[in-house]
Amino acid sequence: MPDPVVLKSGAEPWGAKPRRALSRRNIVLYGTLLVAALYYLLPLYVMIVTSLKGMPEIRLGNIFSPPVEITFEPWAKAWATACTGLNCDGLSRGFWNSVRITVPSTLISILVASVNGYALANWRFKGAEVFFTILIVGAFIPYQVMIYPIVIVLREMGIYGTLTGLVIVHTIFGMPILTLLFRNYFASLPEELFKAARIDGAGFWQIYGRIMLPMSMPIFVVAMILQITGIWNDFLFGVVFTRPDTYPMTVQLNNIVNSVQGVKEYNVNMAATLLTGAVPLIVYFVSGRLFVRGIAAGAVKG
Amino acid sequence: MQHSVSIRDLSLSFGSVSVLKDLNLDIGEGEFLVLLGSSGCGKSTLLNCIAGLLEPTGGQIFIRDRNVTWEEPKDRGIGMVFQSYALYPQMTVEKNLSFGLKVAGMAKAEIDKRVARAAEILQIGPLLKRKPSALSGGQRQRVAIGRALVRDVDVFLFDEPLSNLDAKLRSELRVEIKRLHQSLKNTMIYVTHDQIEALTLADRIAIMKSGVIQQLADPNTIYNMPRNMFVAGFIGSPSMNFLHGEIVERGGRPAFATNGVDFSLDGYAAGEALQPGRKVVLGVRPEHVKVDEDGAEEAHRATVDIEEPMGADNLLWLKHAGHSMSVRVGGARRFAPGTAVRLSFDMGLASLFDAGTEERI
Amino acid sequence: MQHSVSIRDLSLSFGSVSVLKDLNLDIGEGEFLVLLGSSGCGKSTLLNCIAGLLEPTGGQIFIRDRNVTWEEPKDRGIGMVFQSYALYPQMTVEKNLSFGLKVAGMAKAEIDKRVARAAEILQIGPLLKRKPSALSGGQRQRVAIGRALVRDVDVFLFDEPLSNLDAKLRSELRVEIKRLHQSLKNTMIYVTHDQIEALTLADRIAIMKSGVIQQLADPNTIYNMPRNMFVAGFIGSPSMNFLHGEIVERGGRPAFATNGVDFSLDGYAAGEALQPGRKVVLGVRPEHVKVDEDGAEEAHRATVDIEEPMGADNLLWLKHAGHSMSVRVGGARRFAPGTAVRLSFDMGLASLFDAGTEERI
Amino acid sequence: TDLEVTHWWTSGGEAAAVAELAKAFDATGNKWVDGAIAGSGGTARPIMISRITGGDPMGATQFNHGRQAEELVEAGLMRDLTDVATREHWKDVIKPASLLDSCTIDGKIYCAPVNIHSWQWLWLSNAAFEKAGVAVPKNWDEFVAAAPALEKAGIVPLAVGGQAWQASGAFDVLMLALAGKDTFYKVFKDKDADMAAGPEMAKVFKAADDARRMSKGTNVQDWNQATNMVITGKAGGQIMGDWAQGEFALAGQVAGKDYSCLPGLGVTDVIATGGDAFYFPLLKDEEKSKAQEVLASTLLAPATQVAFNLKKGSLPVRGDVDLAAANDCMKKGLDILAKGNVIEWTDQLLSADTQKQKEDLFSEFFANPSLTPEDAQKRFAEIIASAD
Amino acid sequence: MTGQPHAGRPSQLLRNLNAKIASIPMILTAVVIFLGGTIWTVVYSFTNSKLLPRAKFVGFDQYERLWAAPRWIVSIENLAIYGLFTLVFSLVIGFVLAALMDQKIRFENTFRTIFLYPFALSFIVTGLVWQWILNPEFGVQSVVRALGWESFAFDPLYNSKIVIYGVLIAGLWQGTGLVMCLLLAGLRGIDEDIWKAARVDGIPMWRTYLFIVIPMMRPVFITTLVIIASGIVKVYDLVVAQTSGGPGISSEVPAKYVYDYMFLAQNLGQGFAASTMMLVTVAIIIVPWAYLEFGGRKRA
Ligand SMILES: Nc1ncnc2c1ncn2[C@@H]1O[C@H](COP(=O)(O)OP(=O)(O)OP(=O)(O)O)[C@@H](O)[C@H]1O
Ligand SMILES: Nc1ncnc2c1ncn2[C@@H]1O[C@H](COP(=O)(O)OP(=O)(O)OP(=O)(O)O)[C@@H](O)[C@H]1O
Ligand SMILES: [Mg+2]
Ligand SMILES: [Mg+2]
Repeated sequence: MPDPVVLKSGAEPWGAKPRRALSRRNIVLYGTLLVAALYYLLPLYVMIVTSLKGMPEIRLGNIFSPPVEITFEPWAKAWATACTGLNCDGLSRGFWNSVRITVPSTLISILVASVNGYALANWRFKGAEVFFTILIVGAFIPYQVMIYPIVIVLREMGIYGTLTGLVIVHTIFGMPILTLLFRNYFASLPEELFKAARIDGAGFWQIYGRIMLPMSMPIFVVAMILQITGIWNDFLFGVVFTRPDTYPMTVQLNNIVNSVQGVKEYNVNMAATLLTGAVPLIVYFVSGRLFVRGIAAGAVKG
Repeated sequence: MQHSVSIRDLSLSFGSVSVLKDLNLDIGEGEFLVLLGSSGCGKSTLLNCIAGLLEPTGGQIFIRDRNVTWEEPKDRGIGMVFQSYALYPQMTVEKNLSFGLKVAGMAKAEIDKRVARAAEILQIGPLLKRKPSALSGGQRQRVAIGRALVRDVDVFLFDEPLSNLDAKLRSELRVEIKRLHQSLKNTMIYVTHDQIEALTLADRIAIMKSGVIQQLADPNTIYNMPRNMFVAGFIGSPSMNFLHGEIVERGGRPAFATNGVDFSLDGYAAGEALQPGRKVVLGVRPEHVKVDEDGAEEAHRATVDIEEPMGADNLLWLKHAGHSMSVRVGGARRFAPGTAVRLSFDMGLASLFDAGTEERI
Repeated sequence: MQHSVSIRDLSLSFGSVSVLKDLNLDIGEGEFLVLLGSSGCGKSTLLNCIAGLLEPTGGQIFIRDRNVTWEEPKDRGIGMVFQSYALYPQMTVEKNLSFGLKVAGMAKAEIDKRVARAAEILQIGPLLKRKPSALSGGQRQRVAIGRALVRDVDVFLFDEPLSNLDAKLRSELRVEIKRLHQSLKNTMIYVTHDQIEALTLADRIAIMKSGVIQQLADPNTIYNMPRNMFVAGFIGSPSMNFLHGEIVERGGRPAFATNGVDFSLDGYAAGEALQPGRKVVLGVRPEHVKVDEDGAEEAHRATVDIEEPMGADNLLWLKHAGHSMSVRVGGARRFAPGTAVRLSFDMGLASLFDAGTEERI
Repeated sequence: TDLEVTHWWTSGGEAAAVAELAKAFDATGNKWVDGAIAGSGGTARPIMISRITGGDPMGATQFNHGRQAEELVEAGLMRDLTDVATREHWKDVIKPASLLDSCTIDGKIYCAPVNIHSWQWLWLSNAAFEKAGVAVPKNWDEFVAAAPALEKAGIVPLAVGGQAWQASGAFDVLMLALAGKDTFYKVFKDKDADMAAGPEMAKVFKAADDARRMSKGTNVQDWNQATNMVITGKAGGQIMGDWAQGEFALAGQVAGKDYSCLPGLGVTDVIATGGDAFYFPLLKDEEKSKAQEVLASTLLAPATQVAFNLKKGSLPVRGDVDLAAANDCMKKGLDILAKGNVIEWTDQLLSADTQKQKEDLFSEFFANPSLTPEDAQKRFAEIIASAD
Repeated sequence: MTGQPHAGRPSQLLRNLNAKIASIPMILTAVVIFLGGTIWTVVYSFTNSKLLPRAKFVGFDQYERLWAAPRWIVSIENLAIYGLFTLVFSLVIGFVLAALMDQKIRFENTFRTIFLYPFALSFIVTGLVWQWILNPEFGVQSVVRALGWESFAFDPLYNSKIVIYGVLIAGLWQGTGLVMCLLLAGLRGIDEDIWKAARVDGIPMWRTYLFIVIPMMRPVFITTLVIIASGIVKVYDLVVAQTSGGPGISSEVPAKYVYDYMFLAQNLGQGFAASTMMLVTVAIIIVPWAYLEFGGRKRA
């Protein structure tokens, strides 16, 4: 029987082991994380700082020094007055074009992929896996390779250059990864639920709409984040499959950045870059937590 | 008796793995049939075939004399209850119950009536507005049963409905299911691998092994007259004790001899088949082994190896003539390990199996 | 008795939720202690504290009189077996057993010796080269036990090791663990919510509820002399029957009256405490209720509601004076639902509880 | 009528020049919808071609005239401008005639040339040489000789931007200047691989090696950034086409005072007559087709030509316009043009495929000092041998 | 009962009709776009198509030229280097970060957002920013020099020998966050008891990760690998935005070769030959794996 009395109080272990806030473990742990965080934050910092400087200051100082005199002019210019050729309305026009492209493309591509994933996971019919395999291999094909065939297909369908065409293109190229995500997710849902619904007499679409869909919010969030960022950031399809009056923001960004007038206006470029990245960035900052949860909720399970 | 469900030559394979093999089974109107078997023997597969959730590779299924082999699950007049409850998580209990009816386009008033009736029968009235996540396991399973109930079907299919519940709830719900059957008088097909459930609930039990029905009989017959060693060993906990030996003649009457010890077979009803010399296995259930503390001749003496008090009963593991043997005695009778006891069997309730075919003699 | 494990005023909270509250527990050298309680009562938490996997908020833990409150799990001289086995899935059984030793820098020869010994004790020799995925549940659990075994520790901790196994395997492994304990004579602390396991395995059982130990005693005491209604209701399957009523005086001797029916309390050892008028609860286990088919006066007549044949036993659900009551009779005695029977209790084995405090009288 | 016009003129001088075109077109009552795509023809061309072949053509599009659009024409996707050309007597006014020849396929005219671009210029920063303390060179050899002094003063002697076409173009200019017109034609027009492998060319490669050495430290991508180095005196000179002049002008610099220009690198007074042209895809819409004709004639109208080319720094395609406002360098160009010292440029002589291979070779050559002139020449000869 | 007429087996084609209808987009995409497009590409790689596809077959000419082109060889080498290092570093960095994040740290959300946000930015933006940071005149080099270390040289984008590593830095910056996320999700999926068992066994943390946890995360690693690998093969925008393939041709990649020859050089045949080579490489690696992973296996 231990005799707790004789021991000096304080020497006798009791309760939780005391931990110093600056233990070696914590120093290594948080130290590494902080260093990593610096590496990841540095470019953002540089972008923001630069976008707030005037050109003279940029030429003189180094990129890491904070702005001496904060100016929002680069932002204004990037948004409203930067020129490409004859059009001097900056990114503003592209913004709405991007919205018009991103919203339907995201919705439709997710809808199609989720139905595919559902059909693959729950209604396995003969041959489905073969098509799916082709699809997955398709994820590895560089987009550039596929431009030509797609131009031909869209031309034959008579929808080249229309928003519909672009939406279809985004749907096609979003399909492999999204279908994989949805298929894995639906496969991780209990199969008995699906069986119960069938016995209740629900058909393909009813089960999808009434049972599966409401249960799939996490994966829909993941898919949405992936598609919004992917489509918003897309340059290649945006430029090939649209016309100038519907160019998305990235094309405008490319134009601004590449239309060098004398010296590169780094501050305007950075402001334009930040403006273009703002939407996906906001989506991430707002829903990053859901993203991780969604990935954990089945996207990852092979 | 009219057959509620008939299965003819049903077979099913997944790829090259044959799970069900030419299975035949007739289930009477209002019967409570339990499918019992160890994991992976094909119970769920059979149930899914009946429900129409799996396509058989061959054979036919009749429900109320109608060939439903190719029909959709919803048209078969069946309701099904799953181990994992399979409640629609985003719907309230009420919605869960009414979903199938709504899908079928039933009138609102009729739906409400049926839901109310099911809720009353299952005593889940106060839960109707909750979501499944706010229910306990037992309540969830009740709702799942309710979902089958509202569909007003002829045949209820249960796939291990109680496996996810703890022991206490399990025995409670068992009683409720039994009561439900007594009042509804539907046909029920119930899959389990828990023999207590099987014994307590079933009108008849079908014991399966690797997709083949081994014995189909009422619980009493299954327990006391198992057709073969598999059934005998499968039913009963702890398992029946098996002693390998042969028939010998002692005083003109057949006896069972093992490791040089004889046990009289008086009381065992078998007659002709007990020719001396036949290699047999004697099966005795733990509660049919009698132990006495008063001394015995060497041959029938056993020593207590382990004692497992279980409250109401006391389980002894004996060592006897090289065998290990389990014995069930009353909870009040205690034996310290090492105690020597006298062993005898209640031959009227024992079983003899052929050592080769493992069939009952 | 030297204490193998001593717990002093242990408390633990997760944030604001207090899970263990000033818990004290002494476990003797070589004792088999079972922690029994319903889900979420803090059993695993307590075990994890002993193992050093959770840091207590307050209190101390001694293992073999050494204060290990702040020590690493590996230095505490404990081995632990988990419900989910927690085998390292990509290592062979042999690697699983030896990995910890290898990491500790033990010599190869010694490792081999220990693994061989563990394999022999647990009869997993032929499995050594397999990976866990190629093992059955029972085999996996054996390997998990082996992993604790090779570490040659003083104290074994088991966290519901058999919960993931089916009934048959469970009872087999139960016996093996018991045997292991008899041969190794280590201290074992075993968490379960299965009362059969608790009753059969334990030297002493600690029954927990919301982080507090309700009763700590040997299985027999727990079963027959439960300290309060929680323990009484928790142990025994089906549960003890509880009848609410009061003490009355009948012929100068105390009796128990419920819904106008009297039962003599002759044979119940309580003495003074049985003042007439005291509100009490009578607890009778199903096997201590006696039923006879010969007629009885109105008051003690009950009708059979449901019969649950369970092979060796037969469970009856009776209706009597507004109560439902379960009764266990021999497997051979059958009662059709509706039968009227005469009811009496074995008062020597019954329990009386105060209706207010729920403590045993 | 709205007419969408795609082009890749987005640098300062270029954009100003395009504005003149748009102004002229808008004045006809139509509307110029600007479809500028930044990042040189390399980025823009695939988009234009995709849209034309994809069935969503623009109203008009810029190409370098020459062989770039050949196949589109052959595929019947482009509009035949012969009617407009006849009506407006293009054959008579467009000088040199080779410009229109490049637009002509099977006797039909498919494009409207808008300017003459000549690549053969060496632009020099007077300030840089002053700083280095050497006289502004008069020809390539003097320039090479002055390089060490420039380097010592911390000035990059020759600015060559990172984009592949700049290295390739600079080489072509060196080749024309140092090896002469005949060799140039023999190699690029007749695809004479022996000549390409011969000693004449070895001289050129030697010079290119010098250029490579002098260009070390340029570290910019775009041509106008390289030009900017000359403008700001960070570099001594740049081999670049006449479009660079737009940048000097935009920076307010004066030819002869702030910067100097040496056509033909001061060695051979020949300039090429490559240039930009507008092509008109075949449209279904009647009205747009009409607008296309209007645009075509607008582009070649004398006033437009003057306004446009002054801004762009290139030469007009009409011999009959008055360029009184032209600056020093432009006048030098006009002189040479008047003398008839003109040559077809590689855009017209080589297929895009061969051009691209050449670009790959020279961009590697300029970036990778371990690629010897000899090896480079061997590879050059191979490209010429397989050229079409 | 046996006398009853057997209900006929319904047509196989009509079974799961809705599922089949719903899968039409997928089937069309798979067959028409991916399969059809691929076959079309392969067929035309044997022609001498220039600006427009033409069925004039020239045998293996395009392939001979492809493999004789120094730029193609450089592209392949670059892809190999970039691919290998991306795989290794993003998995290692991603895993280390995930493991650190899994230590019940404070500010987990903040750190995770920081690591993940670059993934929200396009490669164009990424390329641009890093081009600037790595620019010797403004970026890191000039800053370090300004601090007094005059001889410091760090100009990966202007040095042919290491330019691909400059691209790699940017690529990792953009992509490791996602890898971290995936692996973190995988780590969180590991049974808590495994950790406890390892602690009781006295296995140090790093060995637990190395020998127990990582092997258990195989499926997650495979998913991650697919995502990384498909990104690697397609790398294009980043290079274009950051270096345009330069200096010279030293940071060229196959996808860019394909694009340039199809559209800039107007030599579709050559571009198709290059894409066919890429497809073949991908197929050799992916098809057997994809088949095992998705084709043959029944639902577990
Ligand atoms: N989709 C499938 N593909 C391949 N084999 C399967 C499939 N479903 C079941 N099986 C196999 O069929 C056999 C029978 O499975 P079934 O689910 O019917 O067993 P069970 O008796 O219900 O077992 P349990 O008690 O574990 O539920 C098993 O061996 C199983 O591996
Ligand atoms: N990490 C944790 N954070 C917060 N609460 C916890 C945590 N772990 C356990 N708990 C809570 O502590 C209580 C006791 O949990 P514990 O796991 O000890 O129960 P248990 O008795 O082992 O139950 P079971 O039989 O289900 O294993 C539960 O109410 C649980 O919700
Ligand atoms: Mg099953
Ligand atoms: Mg627990």
